[in-house]
Amino acid sequence: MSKMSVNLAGVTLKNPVMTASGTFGSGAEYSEFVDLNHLGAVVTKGVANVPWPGNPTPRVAETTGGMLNAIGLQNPGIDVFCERDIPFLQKYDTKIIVNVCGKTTEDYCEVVERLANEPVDMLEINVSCPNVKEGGIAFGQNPKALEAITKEVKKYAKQPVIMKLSPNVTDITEMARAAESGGADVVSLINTITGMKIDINRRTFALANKTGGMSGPAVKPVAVRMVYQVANAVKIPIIGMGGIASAEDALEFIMAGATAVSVGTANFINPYTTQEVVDGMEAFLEKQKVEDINQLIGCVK
Amino acid sequence: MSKMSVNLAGVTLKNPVMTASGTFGSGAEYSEFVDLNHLGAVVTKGVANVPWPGNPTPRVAETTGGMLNAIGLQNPGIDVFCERDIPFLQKYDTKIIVNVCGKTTEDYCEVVERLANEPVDMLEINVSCPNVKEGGIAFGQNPKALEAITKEVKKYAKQPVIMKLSPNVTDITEMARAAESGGADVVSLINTITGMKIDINRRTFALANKTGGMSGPAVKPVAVRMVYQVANAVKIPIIGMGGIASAEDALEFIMAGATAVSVGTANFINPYTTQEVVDGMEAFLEKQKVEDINQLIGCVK
Amino acid sequence: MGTKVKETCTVISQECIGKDIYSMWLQTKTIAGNAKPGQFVSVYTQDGGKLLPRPISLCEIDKEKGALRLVYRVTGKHTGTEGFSRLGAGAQLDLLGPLGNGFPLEEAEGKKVFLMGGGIGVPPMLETMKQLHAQKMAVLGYRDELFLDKEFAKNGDVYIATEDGSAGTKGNVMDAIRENALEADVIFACGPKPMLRAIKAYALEKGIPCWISMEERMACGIGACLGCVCQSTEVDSHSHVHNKRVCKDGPVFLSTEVEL
Amino acid sequence: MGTKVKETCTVISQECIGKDIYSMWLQTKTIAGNAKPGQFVSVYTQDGGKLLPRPISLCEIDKEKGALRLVYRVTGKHTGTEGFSRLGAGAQLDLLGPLGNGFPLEEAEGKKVFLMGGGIGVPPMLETMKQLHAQKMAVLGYRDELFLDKEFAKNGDVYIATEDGSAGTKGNVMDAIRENALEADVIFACGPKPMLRAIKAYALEKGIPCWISMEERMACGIGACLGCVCQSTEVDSHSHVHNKRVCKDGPVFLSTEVEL
Ligand SMILES: Cc1cc2nc3c(=O)[nH]c(=O)nc-3n(C[C@H](O)[C@H](O)[C@H](O)COP(=O)(O)OP(=O)(O)OC[C@H]3O[C@@H](n4cnc5c(N)ncnc54)[C@H](O)[C@@H]3O)c2cc1C
Ligand SMILES: Cc1cc2nc3c(=O)[nH]c(=O)nc-3n(C[C@H](O)[C@H](O)[C@H](O)COP(=O)(O)OP(=O)(O)OC[C@H]3O[C@@H](n4cnc5c(N)ncnc54)[C@H](O)[C@@H]3O)c2cc1C
Ligand SMILES: Cc1cc2nc3c(=O)[nH]c(=O)nc-3n(C[C@H](O)[C@H](O)[C@H](O)COP(=O)(O)O)c2cc1C
Ligand SMILES: Cc1cc2nc3c(=O)[nH]c(=O)nc-3n(C[C@H](O)[C@H](O)[C@H](O)COP(=O)(O)O)c2cc1C
Ligand code: FES
Ligand code: FES
Repeated sequence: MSKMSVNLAGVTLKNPVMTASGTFGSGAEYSEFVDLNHLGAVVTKGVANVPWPGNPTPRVAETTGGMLNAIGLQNPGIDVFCERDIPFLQKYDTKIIVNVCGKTTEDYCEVVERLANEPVDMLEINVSCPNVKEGGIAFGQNPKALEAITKEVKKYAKQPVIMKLSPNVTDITEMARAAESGGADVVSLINTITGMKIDINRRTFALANKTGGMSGPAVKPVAVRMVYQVANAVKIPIIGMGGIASAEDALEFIMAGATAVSVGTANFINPYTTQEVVDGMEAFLEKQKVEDINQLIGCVK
Repeated sequence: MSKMSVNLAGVTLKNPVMTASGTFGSGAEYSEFVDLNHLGAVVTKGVANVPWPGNPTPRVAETTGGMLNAIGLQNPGIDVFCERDIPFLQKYDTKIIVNVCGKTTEDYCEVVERLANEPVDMLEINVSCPNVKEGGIAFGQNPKALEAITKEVKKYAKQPVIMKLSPNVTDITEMARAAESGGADVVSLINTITGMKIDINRRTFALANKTGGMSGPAVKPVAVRMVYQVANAVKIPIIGMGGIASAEDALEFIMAGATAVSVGTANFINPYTTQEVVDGMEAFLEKQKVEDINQLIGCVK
Repeated sequence: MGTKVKETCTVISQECIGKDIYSMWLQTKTIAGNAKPGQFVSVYTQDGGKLLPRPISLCEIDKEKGALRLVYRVTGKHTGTEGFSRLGAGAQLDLLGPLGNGFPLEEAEGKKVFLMGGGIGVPPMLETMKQLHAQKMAVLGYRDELFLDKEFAKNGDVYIATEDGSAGTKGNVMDAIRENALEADVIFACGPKPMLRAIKAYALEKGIPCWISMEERMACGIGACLGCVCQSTEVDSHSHVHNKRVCKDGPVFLSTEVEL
Repeated sequence: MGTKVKETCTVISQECIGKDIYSMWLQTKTIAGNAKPGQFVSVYTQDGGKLLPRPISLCEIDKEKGALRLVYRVTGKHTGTEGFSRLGAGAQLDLLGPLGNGFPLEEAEGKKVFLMGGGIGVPPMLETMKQLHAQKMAVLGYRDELFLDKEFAKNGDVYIATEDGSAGTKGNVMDAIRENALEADVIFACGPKPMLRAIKAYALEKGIPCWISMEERMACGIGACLGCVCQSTEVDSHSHVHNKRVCKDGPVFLSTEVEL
């Protein structure tokens, strides 16, 4: 058996396969399809200091090879999350990564502080959601703002901090470097790409929010490119995502320089995807006689 | 019959359907499939002051719902172009738009000047090609550089100037405004989105150039979003493109605010696409009893 | 692991039963065995460009054979449903299910029940009617052409409304109720929003409980993505906001629980 | 408008003729009627996620029936070619063609000709051999399992090379020529680059003309996108740089015209 475990800022994952925030709830729904014990980590849906109702519907729309979503970070708030979702995930032998959202720097810090003494392994700071008016992507499209919020969050964080980057920027390496300077332990990318769909018969937007975030296989080439660029720009590890639907896809990200990968939209198409990616990666390593997955990280230069 | 003609900076197109630069050569190859007389305009492959050999192969790769290309602006140079390609296109009752590329501002201006007395209707300045090291996207990702080159080009241009924008930016409206300030008569968008594909079995890049430009239906939501944003930011007309493969797709762009549209990658999948888009748009107008296509431009707010 | 599975099913038969309306029987391994009336399945296209599932209600459930019947409308050219309509016997199709809660038959046992369906909301009422032990009145609304109406007639009384008046009452299902002076103790309904709104108002007025099956755009189909919410009148116990997930908390809701 | 068209064709028959090697006969309206040996067609998948054409050479052309035979390798799981291999008689498939130039048969009429094919480069040599009036020697190279070899034998002499030595000469096509002490005045060849390189060197050494069929990734297939170029030894008259388009100027080139 080849070695599948990887290390993210001191946290050892049994394998590099995680879930992408917002596509896997807090794991309960998908636990009916996959054994969460087999995953490297579960990354939860973004959680804020208070419950958020999210956007009006329609919130999702299909696009060629992908989808748009404008959920708008609906979440039950950090209190319910700590009482209900963390205990649920604790029953499994997998790492728990909490995705944090907010409108202001204070909101983010409040949630991060609240999680300091909870049994969670890492925090992922979502400064790249294109579907909310305040917060979100505003921090993620400006390197100075990104560095500043990273510094603030790090003051309160007891767990390693992952900064989640937006692909809606001219230069992703500038953003990754800003996160690194701010003290981020890990960067994850990509969040969704802002898109729009118009219903020509009704002469209106397909999403109530007008724009939404594009995800799924259609965005994979952009995601792989950005992971490759970031891997050559910063020293901290990278969690790669964007369109991963198979072990082959996941390996593209690893070879481009990601230490771990997340499966998002593909869960909706096939709820067994995460498990299949783990199995497929193991099979690839065996077949190609690679002893340790770490040997493949960034091997394509 | 509903009115299909549109006006782009004083140039009247018989209908809003054009070809996207680089996907239609100079029209000769596709004239075996479609009657060029039926198109609003033919936009040629980018032409430089001297012949360019382009990039090594593989130059194209398939991605989910789209493709990557890194042709690298191979072209026979402006002299051959004026002798061979313009006379060919002149035989048809369609507008001729020449796409211009270069490495330096001087290169662009040289081509633009050379075209001043040629029977071409408009010039499209490609400052957004992601596949060449110099020139290209360097101008297209910096608003100051874009404004400056627009101004320079306008000094030499006898025909209306279309500035072609890159989607690989944080804020497309900033770029469109820069082009407008520089004196651009029209903006066209989007050029391709930079992407990468890795061949995991050979542990190498699918394209010799490592990265390529993503196009095709997969990118349409990004393109529609950007056209919508730009339509709400500038007063000059917009040529919309990115993934158009049907009349329905074209109408999304028109309703988002484009005055004309270009068909690119879809030609490769179905060489009759341009004609089918014209026919389909006419049928839509008839069915929905819209007298004039201009009534639909930007109708979704 | 639960009773919901994604499995590759085989088309047993398919026929066109009206303009753009298709009826398909599918052989499942486990989905039919676990299914209830009012539940639905996510149907996947074989087209790598069309990734999201198409939620389709169960029209009939044959537990013995392990078969399901889906009756669906082809919504246009180049759609996923058009692709489904091309599949003949022996073709394969991926389904995820059974999904959602289904109609609470126990709330209606032995009572006078309206089973109301409008348009493409008609199909799920058929299995519901078949499994319900009660005094059943199907009230079915169509634009013009009828479908499935004769199959309802085998299971109880049927009242028809058509918009163009070509059959039954001219108008909608509410018009059919009035014209026939029908009365019920419980309502189960599925159909377009305006119809559900009218039914909800009628049920409130009459003071009778009414369950309605809702529709929303979906991605996961199992409650994880929060794509398909509808507004709830009270703060929901799962979401802790005024949202309920149509795919998981529904698609069937007590009409007073949700905003329409 | 030219002779190239995109048309929807019907599968007449399909069979597996070797490990991952399929042979498909297609009914065309006009493509077969206009086709020449050494030309190819762009074959389109029915999957909206897989948009680019798959270029496949013509293995046989039946002008009378308007039918084409394609022999192709399924390159892996979830590929376009895997999709093609699933199509049975009566299924429909979109083809664009005929594309490219084909072999210049007139250059070889009445001479001693090697028809060399390696691996999945073997199929196009079959129709070429059938149409050529000359002293024909097919030299076919395989990894292990043979395919189509008996059909070549009906049209002239056949020499086989296999990498594992299971049939004919152990080695490659050049080894087969040496082992059988064969001589020719003209060469037509199709196969992997290393094979073409060896053949080009051999032809240069012997001072005989040699036409080779090249492969490159394609998008348009008709010469418009410049995706599929190969390097030419001289400045090309169309491109005005050292590039020729495999899809339009080729796929068949005089070996001395191109860099390998
Ligand atoms: C719980 C539920 C049960 C349903 N039961 C039935 C049924 O039994 N028979 C039937 O004909 N229809 C039913 N529908 C509607 C059916 O899901 C849509 O008509 C279908 O998804 C349209 O897909 P398409 O491929 O034709 O259209 P496309 O335009 O190709 O669809 C694009 C995307 O939009 C989604 N979409 C489009 N229209 C709808 C819609 N009205 N509701 C939800 N998603 C939509 C599709 O699922 C897909 O993701 C049901 C919907 C829901 C939510
Ligand atoms: C002129 C020409 C003639 C050919 N004739 C034959 C033939 O007769 N029989 C046969 O089996 N094969 C032939 N090939 C190779 C054949 O085109 C590829 O094997 C096929 O396109 C692979 O597609 P896929 O769906 O299996 O792979 P995928 O991996 O799904 O293909 C992805 C993309 O890459 C392209 N691609 C992958 N491999 C190749 C390749 N080797 N050459 C060109 N494009 C490729 C595909 O066309 C597609 O656009 C020919 C190639 C060319 C250029
Ligand atoms: C429905 C949906 C909801 C999402 N919600 C969140 C979220 O709450 N926080 C976050 O950081 N990213 C969120 N994302 C982005 C994903 O985590 C991921 O970055 C993106 O979808 C790209 O990966 P994919 O193509 O595999 O889905 C969401 C994506 C989708 C599709
Ligand atoms: C093969 C290829 C070559 C291209 N060459 C050029 C070019 O020379 N100049 C240019 O401005 N854009 C070029 N483009 C970009 C297209 O004109 C267009 O902006 C882009 O492909 C998006 O449209 P589409 O999705 O319809 O293809 C090229 C695109 C492709 C696919
Ligand atoms: S579709 Fe995902 S929560 Fe309902
Ligand atoms: S494939 Fe487009 S030029 Fe050859």
